[in-house]
Amino acid sequence: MRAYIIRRFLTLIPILIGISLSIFLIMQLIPGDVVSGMLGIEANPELRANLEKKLGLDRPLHEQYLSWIGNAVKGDFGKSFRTDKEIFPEILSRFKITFQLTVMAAVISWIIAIPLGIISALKRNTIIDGIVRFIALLGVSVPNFAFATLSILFLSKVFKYYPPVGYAGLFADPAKNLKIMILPAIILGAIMSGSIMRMTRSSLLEVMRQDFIKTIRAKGASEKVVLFVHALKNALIPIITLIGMQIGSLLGGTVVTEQIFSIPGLGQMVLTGINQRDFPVVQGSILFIAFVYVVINIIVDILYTYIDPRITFKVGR
Amino acid sequence: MDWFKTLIKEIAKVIKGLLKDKVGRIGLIGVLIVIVLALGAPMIATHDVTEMFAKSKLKPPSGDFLFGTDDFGRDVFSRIIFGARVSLKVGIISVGISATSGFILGILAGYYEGKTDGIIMGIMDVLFAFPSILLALFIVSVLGPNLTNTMIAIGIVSTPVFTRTVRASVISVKSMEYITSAKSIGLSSIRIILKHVAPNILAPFTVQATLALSSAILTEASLSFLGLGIQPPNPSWGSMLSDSRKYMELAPWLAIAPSAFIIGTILSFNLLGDSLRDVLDPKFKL
Amino acid sequence: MDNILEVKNLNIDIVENKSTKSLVENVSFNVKRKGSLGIVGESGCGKSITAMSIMQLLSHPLKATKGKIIFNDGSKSIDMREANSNIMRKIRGKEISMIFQEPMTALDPLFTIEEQIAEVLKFHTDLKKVEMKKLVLEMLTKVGIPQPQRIMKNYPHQLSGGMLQRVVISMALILNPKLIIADEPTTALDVTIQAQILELINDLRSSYDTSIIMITHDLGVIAETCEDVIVFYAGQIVEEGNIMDIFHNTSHPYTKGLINAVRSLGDKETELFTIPGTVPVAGEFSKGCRFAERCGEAMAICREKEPELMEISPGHNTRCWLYNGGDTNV
Amino acid sequence: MSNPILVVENLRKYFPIKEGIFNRTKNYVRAVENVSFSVNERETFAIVGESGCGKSTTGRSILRLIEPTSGNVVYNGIDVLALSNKELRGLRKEIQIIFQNPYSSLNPRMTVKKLLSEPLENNYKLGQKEIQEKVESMIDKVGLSRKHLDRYPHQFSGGQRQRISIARSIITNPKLVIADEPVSALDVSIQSQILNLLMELQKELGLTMIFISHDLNVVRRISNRVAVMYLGSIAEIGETEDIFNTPFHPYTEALLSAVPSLDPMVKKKRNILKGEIPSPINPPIGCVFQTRCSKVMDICKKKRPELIEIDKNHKVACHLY
Repeated sequence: MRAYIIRRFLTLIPILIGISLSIFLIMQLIPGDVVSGMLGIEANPELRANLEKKLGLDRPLHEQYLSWIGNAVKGDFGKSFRTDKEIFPEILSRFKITFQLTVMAAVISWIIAIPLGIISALKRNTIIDGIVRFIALLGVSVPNFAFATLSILFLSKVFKYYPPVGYAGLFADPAKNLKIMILPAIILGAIMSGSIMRMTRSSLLEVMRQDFIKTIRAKGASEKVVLFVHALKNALIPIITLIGMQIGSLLGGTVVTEQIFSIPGLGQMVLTGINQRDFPVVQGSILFIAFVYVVINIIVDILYTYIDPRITFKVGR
Repeated sequence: MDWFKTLIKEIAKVIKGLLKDKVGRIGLIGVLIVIVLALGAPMIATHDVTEMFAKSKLKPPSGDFLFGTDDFGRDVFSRIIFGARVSLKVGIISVGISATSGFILGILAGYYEGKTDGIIMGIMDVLFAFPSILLALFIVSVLGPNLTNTMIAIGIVSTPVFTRTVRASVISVKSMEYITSAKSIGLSSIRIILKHVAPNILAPFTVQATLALSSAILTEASLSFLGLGIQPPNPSWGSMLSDSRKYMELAPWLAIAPSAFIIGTILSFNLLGDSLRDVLDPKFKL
Repeated sequence: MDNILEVKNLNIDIVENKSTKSLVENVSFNVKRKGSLGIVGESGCGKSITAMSIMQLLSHPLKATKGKIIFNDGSKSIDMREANSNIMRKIRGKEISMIFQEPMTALDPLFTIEEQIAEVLKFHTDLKKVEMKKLVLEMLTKVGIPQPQRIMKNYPHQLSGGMLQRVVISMALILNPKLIIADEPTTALDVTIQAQILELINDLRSSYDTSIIMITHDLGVIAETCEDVIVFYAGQIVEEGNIMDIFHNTSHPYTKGLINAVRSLGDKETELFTIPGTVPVAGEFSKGCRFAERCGEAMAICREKEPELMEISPGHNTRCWLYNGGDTNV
Repeated sequence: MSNPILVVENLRKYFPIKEGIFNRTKNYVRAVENVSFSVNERETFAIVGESGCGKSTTGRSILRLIEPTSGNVVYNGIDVLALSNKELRGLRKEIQIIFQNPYSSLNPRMTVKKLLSEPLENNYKLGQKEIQEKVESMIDKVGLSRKHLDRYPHQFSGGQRQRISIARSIITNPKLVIADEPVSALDVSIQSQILNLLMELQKELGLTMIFISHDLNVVRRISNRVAVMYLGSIAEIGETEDIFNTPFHPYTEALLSAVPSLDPMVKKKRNILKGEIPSPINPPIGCVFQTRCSKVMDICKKKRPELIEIDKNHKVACHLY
């Protein structure tokens, strides 16, 4: 088991190298050069040279990469072109906000999805199942920005409710913070719940078909025990994978929601960075997000070993 | 011509299966509507998509402007119809990119295993390590936001899913004895892949392609919503929805029409995909 | 009553959407107290689902649509087809237990051996944890598991098929049930392991005074373990009797065919005895006798009219026109 | 002795197991360990043993469907293991294999006609007409009818599929056929049909057959000579009747006595093996059977017994002899 965990963490190294390398290489594809982007095309050559030197752009590519990644490992993501502020502390403080939003959304989605998924599986091929499946399908089909826009429209037209403006930190003003976060969290959670519902249903049905369920019934178990002690635990394995991936992608993928609700999270930082062509910010925050995403996946894998005793014997993908 | 006849027969069988299923019927009809709108856009649209009617800004739906007009006085209905064209085009071309590369990479990785597998899947793991919308955003922002780059970005982002699906199917097909049997009668690897492996992974591949179409359309809409996809004045449902937010109070129809079409289209493709899975891969039917 | 189980006119159908196909038709048999009944037949003949239906373990779309399944433990008798889930729960694992074909998939992969055996005790007794553990350990020792202390902490994937089958047997026997239904308990095992398991089942049965239903496709296993036999073909009983009747006074051409197919393996000189044709698929049975198409002795009537199960000597019944009117031409 | 068509010497197949932090190969599954035998022309040579004994791996190694780790396989004077991939493909029309599971050994997307013509198209340069003729005569030969040619495998029963599978294997006119548990997946009433077919075809076409099975009754009936395998090694090898009548190796003895008898009157005195087959990852040092043998001696735990001939053509690997 320990060997497995260590090995799982070691696989992180090549992936992180791959990630950083691909971010770095994609950055090289930017048409024109960064300096002209910053100073304008007709800038004074001397000014250009100075800036290039300052940014290290006069060095060969591999040196640029190594120094970037070397600093990144130390937590130095460089400074923003626009604000000249250190990027890493900014990422961390914004990550907290995104993290809060993600956790709230995830919890909401589980509360909706898992019970509904179970009911849907148990009442297979009934009207209830049909309704749940349709809701789940909407969850996977409705883009969150459309859902958010329509919700805001609906709430304002029908209830005269308008999402609050201006952000307040969780610890600075908890009441206001929750007021701001709750609507986006519900929207994200509702969208996430679609695929969890589908996964819960299909995974549970799959497990219920297995031979060992018959054995458990033959031992005299009540349906409750069959379902909640055995079937659900087995069904949980693919659900956890899905949840892990969802959380991972939310941590970096709430871009749209943060944009709509003006929440100053990591997603918004990336988007602002992109719109202002502030490349160190983009490069740094994307690296950070990918890192978090990969780590979450590893945590999920390790979680498995606690649920599934077979896992340490499986090798590879 | 033999394979062509078989192909037609297979397709007819699948469509028949889809039509028998309520879910499949709805999905198929939805997808057909989108295709008809996209292909017939110039005939169906009532106005030029870029024409601004200065006197009719933010007009509610009427006989002249079926879905009303936007803040520039453009006809929303026509923009929606041409938006279908954009959505479908982005969907098909980007899935074309990812399906083709995923198919080839997945077969290579699954069939040859070992080093080939390690390298291909290593790259896929790296691509997989980015939340997909973010990666698409990143690529588009670097290449510059426009139609072509949007398609390239979405194509790259959805390649790993295809590669994984294809690889997994290849590995499961490879464990079947008919592959060993093919080897034992002396077939070359290429022949085995073409004649025995590929035809037997088409079912999960087709299902994946349908679902990928829906997610490509979704990603395009998201990118356009953020202003990094299709650029104005080209109509895109995502950017129309984004623009609508400024006039939500005055002109709610601006939000409703594109939302309805985005949701309807993605829903149809998902319904079709679900039903296809039941028809093509009955063992997954629960 | 000296039967622990009486099955009367049992029908099992597969009910899907609008269509109903009959898989088991009008099956009746008894299991004697302390007796051993073998049910033999080929794949798809309905023997396994008959066993499942006794315990009400059939799942959709299979359904026992007609008949009685009467379990009599000496003091009371219950029709299990009518029994509600509470009553069934008390019977399962305590009064009647099952041994399954695939030990590899019969246990929950996420729980230890100990947890899974103790579960039976948890469902049916008020024992304390320590007592349960003691009982589990005892039982594992009884079924011949080496190092039971260690094995009980293992998960199913860590054990071999033979070991797992012993675990399943210990689970089935731990509450000393009155009837055991063993559904192909050795089919998935190697022959030397099969010999071990059959010996174990025989030993335990005699020391526990349990009745057993042994379901198998292997006539050898039947000959080893059973006193009474019923032969299934295409969802019907085609012959029943005690083991001597079946093996030495074989009446039905199908039973004869099965036995001869195996016996002729021992004779190098002649061609192997075969039953021509293929096993019919449920819902596609022909008119008349279901075996007629493959039968070497088929007559005109066999293709016209379905024969009834007829007694040809006391306790020995056969479903064949050759024996109409007690004409025992054996 | 007639001339051997196939000689296998010291065949060995180790499957690597990767484990640990760096996924290095630390251990091997010793599936086949030093197996030697020869097969004479036109005979049926059986390899019998329980699951995991290495019988299938041995069969597949001969065809190089699994690449053996070491050893020699000589077919008609050709060193099979030294062939290039291309040469090997050429040899495969002469050595063919029949698989156990008729459900997975036929490509579900090919018609019977395609399935049968594929080996011909691949190995011979024949015109469409010739192929058609050969396919038709072969389908008759295995007891199916020509109207079956346009159907797909799923439209057939298990027994019929096995007939198709056999037809596909022998249509290239092979000299040597390796039948890997060809009847294990079939119902009793169908098994004998397929066995009869195999025996007929063998006689008619003059085939040499390696018959791999766990079913002793079947092996006794169909084979001229038998090798009994246990945990990757041959325990005993000889003429079928000799082995069944006077088994020397304690394992063979136990194996034979474990087969249930069809006669309820005969309650055989059983010689039931204790314990389980050890893991092929860490086979016991010395004789591999020592852990379950009732006659185990000291030497069995130290030295692995060699196969020695103790009767005419009858060899056994046991320290008792």
